[in-house]
Amino acid sequence: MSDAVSALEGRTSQGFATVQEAGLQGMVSLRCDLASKALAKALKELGLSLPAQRRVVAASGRSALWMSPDELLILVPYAEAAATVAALEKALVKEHALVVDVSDARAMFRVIGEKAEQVLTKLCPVDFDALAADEVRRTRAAQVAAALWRSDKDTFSVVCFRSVAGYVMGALEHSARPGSELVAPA
Amino acid sequence: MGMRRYSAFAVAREALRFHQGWERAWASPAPKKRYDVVIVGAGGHGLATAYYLGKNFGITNVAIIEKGWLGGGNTGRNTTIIRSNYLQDPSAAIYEKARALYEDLSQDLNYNVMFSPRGLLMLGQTEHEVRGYKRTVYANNLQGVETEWIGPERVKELVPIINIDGPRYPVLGALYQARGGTARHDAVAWGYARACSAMGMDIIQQCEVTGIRTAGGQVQGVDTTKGVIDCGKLAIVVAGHSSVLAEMAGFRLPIESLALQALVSEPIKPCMDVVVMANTVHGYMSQSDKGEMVIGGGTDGFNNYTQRGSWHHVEETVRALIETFPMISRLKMLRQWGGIVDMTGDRSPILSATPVGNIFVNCGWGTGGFKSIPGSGWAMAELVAKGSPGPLAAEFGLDRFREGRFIDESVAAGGAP
Amino acid sequence: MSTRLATGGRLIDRTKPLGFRFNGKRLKGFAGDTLASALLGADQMLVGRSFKYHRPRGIIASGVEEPNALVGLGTGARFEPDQRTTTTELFDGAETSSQNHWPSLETDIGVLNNWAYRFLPAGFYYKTFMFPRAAWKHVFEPIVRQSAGLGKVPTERDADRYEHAYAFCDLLVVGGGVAGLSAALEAGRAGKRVIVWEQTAHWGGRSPVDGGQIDGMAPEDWVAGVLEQLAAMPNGSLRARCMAAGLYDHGYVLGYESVGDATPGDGRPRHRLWRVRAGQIVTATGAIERPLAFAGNDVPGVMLASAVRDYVVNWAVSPGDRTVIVTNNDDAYRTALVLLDAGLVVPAVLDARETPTGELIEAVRARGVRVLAGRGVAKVKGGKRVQGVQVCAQAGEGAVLEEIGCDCVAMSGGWSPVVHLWSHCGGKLLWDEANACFRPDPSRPPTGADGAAMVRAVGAANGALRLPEALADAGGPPAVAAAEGPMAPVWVMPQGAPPALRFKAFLDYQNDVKVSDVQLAAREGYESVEHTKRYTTLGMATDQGKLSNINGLAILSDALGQAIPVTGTTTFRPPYTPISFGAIAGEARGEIFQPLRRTPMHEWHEANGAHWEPVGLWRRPYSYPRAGEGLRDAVNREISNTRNSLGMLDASTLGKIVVKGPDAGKFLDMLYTNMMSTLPVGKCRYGLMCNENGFLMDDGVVVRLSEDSWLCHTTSGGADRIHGWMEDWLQCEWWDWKVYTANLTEQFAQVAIVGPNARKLLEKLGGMDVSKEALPFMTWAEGELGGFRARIFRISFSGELSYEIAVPASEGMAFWKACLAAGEEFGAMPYGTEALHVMRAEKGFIMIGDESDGTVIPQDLGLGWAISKKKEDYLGKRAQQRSFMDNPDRWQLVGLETLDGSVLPDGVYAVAEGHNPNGQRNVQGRVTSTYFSPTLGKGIAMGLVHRGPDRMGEVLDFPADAGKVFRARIVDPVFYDKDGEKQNV
Amino acid sequence: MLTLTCPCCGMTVEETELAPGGEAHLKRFGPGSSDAEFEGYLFARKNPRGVHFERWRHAYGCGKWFLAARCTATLEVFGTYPAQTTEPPASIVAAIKARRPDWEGLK
Repeated sequence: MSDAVSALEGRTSQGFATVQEAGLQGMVSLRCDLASKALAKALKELGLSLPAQRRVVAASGRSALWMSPDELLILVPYAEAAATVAALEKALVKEHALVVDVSDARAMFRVIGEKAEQVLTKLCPVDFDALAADEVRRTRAAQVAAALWRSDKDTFSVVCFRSVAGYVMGALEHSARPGSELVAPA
Repeated sequence: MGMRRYSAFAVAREALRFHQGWERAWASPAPKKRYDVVIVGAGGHGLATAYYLGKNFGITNVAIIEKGWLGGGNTGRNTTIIRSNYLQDPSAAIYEKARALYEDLSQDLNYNVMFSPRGLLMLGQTEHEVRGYKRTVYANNLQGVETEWIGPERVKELVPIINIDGPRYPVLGALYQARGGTARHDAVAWGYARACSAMGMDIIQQCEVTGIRTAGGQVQGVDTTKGVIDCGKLAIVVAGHSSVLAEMAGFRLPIESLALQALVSEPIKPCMDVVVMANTVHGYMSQSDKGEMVIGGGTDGFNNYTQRGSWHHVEETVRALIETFPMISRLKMLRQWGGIVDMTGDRSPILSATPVGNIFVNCGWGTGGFKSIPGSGWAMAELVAKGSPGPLAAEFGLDRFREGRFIDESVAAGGAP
Repeated sequence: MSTRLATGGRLIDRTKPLGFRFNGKRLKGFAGDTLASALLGADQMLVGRSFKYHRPRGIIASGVEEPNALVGLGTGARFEPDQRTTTTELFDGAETSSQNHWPSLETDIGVLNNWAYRFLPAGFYYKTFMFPRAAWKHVFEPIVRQSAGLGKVPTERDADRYEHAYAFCDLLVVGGGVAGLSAALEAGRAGKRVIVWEQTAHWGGRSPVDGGQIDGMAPEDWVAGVLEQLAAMPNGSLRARCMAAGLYDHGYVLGYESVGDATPGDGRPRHRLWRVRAGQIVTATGAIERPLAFAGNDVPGVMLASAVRDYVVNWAVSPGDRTVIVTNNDDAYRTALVLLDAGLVVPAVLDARETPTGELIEAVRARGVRVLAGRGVAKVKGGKRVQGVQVCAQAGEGAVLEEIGCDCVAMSGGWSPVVHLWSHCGGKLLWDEANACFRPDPSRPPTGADGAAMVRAVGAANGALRLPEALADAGGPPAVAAAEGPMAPVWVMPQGAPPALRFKAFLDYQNDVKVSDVQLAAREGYESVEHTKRYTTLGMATDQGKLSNINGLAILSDALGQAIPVTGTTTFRPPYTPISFGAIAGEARGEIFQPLRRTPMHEWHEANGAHWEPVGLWRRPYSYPRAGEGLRDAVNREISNTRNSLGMLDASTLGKIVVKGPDAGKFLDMLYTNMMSTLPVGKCRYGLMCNENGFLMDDGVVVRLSEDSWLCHTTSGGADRIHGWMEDWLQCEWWDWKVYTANLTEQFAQVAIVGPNARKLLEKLGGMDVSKEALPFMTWAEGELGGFRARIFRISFSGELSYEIAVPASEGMAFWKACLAAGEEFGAMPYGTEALHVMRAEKGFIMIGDESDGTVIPQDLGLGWAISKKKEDYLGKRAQQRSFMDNPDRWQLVGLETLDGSVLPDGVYAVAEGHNPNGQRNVQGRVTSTYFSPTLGKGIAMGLVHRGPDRMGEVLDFPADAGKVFRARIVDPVFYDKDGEKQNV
Repeated sequence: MLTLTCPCCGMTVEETELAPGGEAHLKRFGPGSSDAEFEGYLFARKNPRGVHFERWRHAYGCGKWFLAARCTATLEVFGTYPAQTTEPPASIVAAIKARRPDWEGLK
């Protein structure tokens, strides 16, 4: 277990916003009937609740992200992932459900700073004015799939597939280069 | 009506009187009541069909009707590539027939279509692609199509501006057709039109077909915006609009109409004497006689009749070509446009009789239409004249879809134009 | 000459002089100059040569419509051809050079004088160069190409960077003139999200030059006030130097922003391409002045009247000492006033109208200028610079009435609204008789996703050409400007110009299209405007006909004897002005040209000398050549080592899809040709997938994980496609089936441990029982292997004793290294894809993409055993019952062995007797995979042969290169260990 | 460059986030069907110049397939709806009729 490393081992780059590969992150993909009572109960046990369409519910280091009408993504500390899978499987044993650990299939980035949004604006066809504070947007970052949301006021979290982490880092670094801010001329 | 010959002498003679004596290249007649053959669509394929009906079969009571202006559809919108390095026998046969006819077309039509057999390369950039192209070379050699596999050094010699050792997709070699190339697209339509007109055929522009008249399962004529025109036989040669015409005649085709885009750069001095296609990265490029880099890429994936494609395909094509030809980065895109291509279920054309007697279709050329014009017209003329296909068209019937007898070029061409 | 005036110039900063070079000559300008104003200020009127006749050409315009003044800009990795000087901001150290001449701009031997170009009218090349046949390619075409072309060819990789950006708004206003700003202000006040783009570096459009009053203020002051208000709005965004390049469906607009053009090398992107999605678009793109067609209208020094005015007012540049004004409208008189105010001489105004009257005309007359009514230009005198004009009666045929000496001619043929963006996406135009121009037809606008109008044109772009009308049209404040009388739709001077004059009256300057060319096209039946354009090349130069289109259209209509709107216009195509390929590609170059997919062990492969092979977006090691070792040798070594002791393969790219649910078995039975529902838990089964056309599309080992869940392995390139395929059927066809899928390809690193010593390695890692009894062939187990959470699949693609082990991707690198360490004593060595391919071919295993190519069905490949006969249905089954497929007469898989042990070439065909009706040689088979087998010491191949399995032992001929014919015998495709003794140990 | 609203997650997204999937409401024919039925299912395409029903997948988003009614001549979108239906819902039909009174319905 101690041998586990994230895709880019926490690489960080300082531009007009900070781009940081966030290291190992536990992620559990869950597919089931989101209206199921067993699910509600299981989420409650994790200290979470069912997120509304395209919303994130976060509490004490864990989050539940609405991914599609029959899919959630549960974020937990990396070390808790296996136990979370087991707990959810147990809770949903009577349901038609699929619970899988996807912690190692993804890479997570944080884009931090007042101008973080400008970095993502260069890569994602997303109307950030219309993105709610607790909204998760699944979209495209340049040429690959990504999911993003605001983890706090000046920080975006971005998740992509692990194999393209280097590509996403490169695209984020390029977009955050000092001098290329999207400021309107005065 | 005769045709005054074009020549350098004629141009010199006219120069002395400020070119006041030139005649019309083609007539602009009103439609007659009836023709032996009505061809819908005065693009390259329709006009070539008419030309070879007259030339090969002596059938000249022919009208070619066109809803817009002749040569104004895909004939005037393509990237003018001519090649016949196809994998499957039926494709190689008809495209090579076309290419061979292009060799003498200027002389045959007395109109310089500027066929330029400057050579064409299809780059092999993955092991898989290399295997596919080597297979094509062997097939071509048995099909009477002259192609060869060349190594990266020879590629660099032929295309000095290429980056052969790109870190991502190094050029491993190329399928080379030395007598592939380009021609002037408009001139092909205009040359055929002038020759058809000279044979007494009627080219009727600004005349849209609004209905197809049938009786007892046989075609009788067409309703048009210029009135009813009766005909003995009807040839539908309308590319992206084939489904609309088929619907009028009461049948469906295995055709989807999709947008395909092309673009040109601003003109620069000659820097690339061959046509280069890079299918791994989905882009192809040649340089026109004016000096513009002529560029094309992939098709949209949804049905579209607007002749406007989606912008992101242009981005995909251009970034791929910059990777292959780094020097183009500082050139500028001058003009982009789209056409509507007719894609069949197996990406090969249809030259076929139809469920309606004496209606014939020639469509489905997809991205390969321009290069095939003379061969397509040649084969279609035979199909229309005889009522059954000759050897060139034999495999391209509609029945192949029912039987599962595909002519699939995707293995070698990868959707290339 | 053209000179810099001692005072004035609203856009230049005289305290900041800038040095630049033109054709090596050192010249000076000021901050705020364009290249064109700086060149003119330095008396450089002659700047280039035309495309076809190589005629000397000067600067004619002051904006995007400039057809002549294009230069090469920069050097080396920052060289750019065809740069428009009128829109390029001057910067210190700019290197510029003129184009299309040899040996020099002043002396170009390519120039064709008046008698020679008579022989090269429009379309002459269609009528000549046909004999002898080969001459076009070898003689004529090279000459045509060399003399055409324009800019020099860049030779280096671009040193600059580019980027993209997205934006969303309720309203995008294109054009920062007074109409655009008015529309933006109104929307901004209404709370809409507004973006305003201005293509130049300056706001206000023409109004600061053309004068008048807005809301009681000088235009410049009003503009400054509005900019302040817009900048203060949180919902407003202003961007200068950003041109709307194209307008596309559903409110998509491309903006081309110049960021670092004037500061090369400062690290900022050179260009930024904006992709805006706008609810509504306002085009406030202004209008462009038209030239007039008269003989010699291309002599350097003949300019647009508005451009002359711009150079004087904006940049304090006098294009000439003595400027004759030629016009058909009142606006050009503003130029006379500006010139007089600057102390320059206006010898005369030639007005084509018989009785011009109005405020501006009277003002000019009052300054003592001769206004010659009903007059036109018969001919401009001069070669590389205007020397004078010959005056004639506009109504006549060009008899010269007098000659006026001058060094500049300012012409105005009226104004054309810029309707490009309106037209890009289907907006239609109507003909405005009063202004003799096309303008947007509000009843036929471009429509958006909802079918409603998505574009509104305002101001001059909408045909409201004068300041008060323009502002009223855009919802702006009241304005006043000098009243103007009607213009006259004059296109050619004089009206009855004979052929000799029409032959020198240019329409398209860059492409050298003259009035006579358009008339020739009409005479020859190229009646459609598109035919005329293509036959003459009118409007196809780098200015895309901004100056020439309407004039050409008018002349064509006249020749055809029909009204201009009947003739119609050509199609306006994006971009509005050319945009760099670099900007189009954006960030996608070099390292991030495309996503590169890396396995968790990628860095190890790289560090250990992997020769890469692209597989989709992945890169896989082809082999690991050692120092001094050739690729071929490396592959042979890897194979021998694997067969004889122990090989390791990074198999992480294999697709891994979990399928779970009460109906998962039923679903997989539809998806695969074999029966998967009956696979016992703990077992593995090789499966085939076909598409609905019956063709083989993917294969892989399916694993029964539990009572209700399966793990489906796919090919490396196939994971996303197959996962999408599964979801397609589940969501769109069998939506009531209870099945969930998840693509776990990247969750696991997968390592194949292969060879006689494979078990020893696993035993050394320890933790799981991998004995033959506990883990027989085609079974799997889960546990901790050497401390790693692992699933072990006992499967083989090589014919050897083989385990594929999946561990969490985050531990992949550690696991790979652990295996290497543990395997060292057993001879462990990594192998690449080529060794993998050879070993599978030795065993007669098919490879998707080699043996199958999209036209092959499983039955062709001897895989009938993997097609369940019991199932009523599976995807592809019905297709395989069609007559052409359900037929023994197909090409089928066999092994091929050359008689001499050599290696058959890739893709070679087996010939049959005779030729087909198209004269092509008949064939009876082809090679699908061919390798040198180091194990067997000879060439082996697989191929598809007509009725092949029935023809064992027959010898076929495979003609290859240079007349060589390979002879090969049909054999069993399994070359090695037919009984599977090695893998079942 | 189209925009479509995914009915499964509610996002209005651009074409680059979607994957097109061809004509909608095709009826699958398998073993037991006639040659003509099977050929029609796989190949005969309406490909109309006008109102068209088609499949899209929100590939870079929620991953769900949905259907769209769109005009191929103007690219106007009449509406989108979930894929789990064999014919366009009444609301979509009404939306089309409102914009294209001459439309004769899905044939």
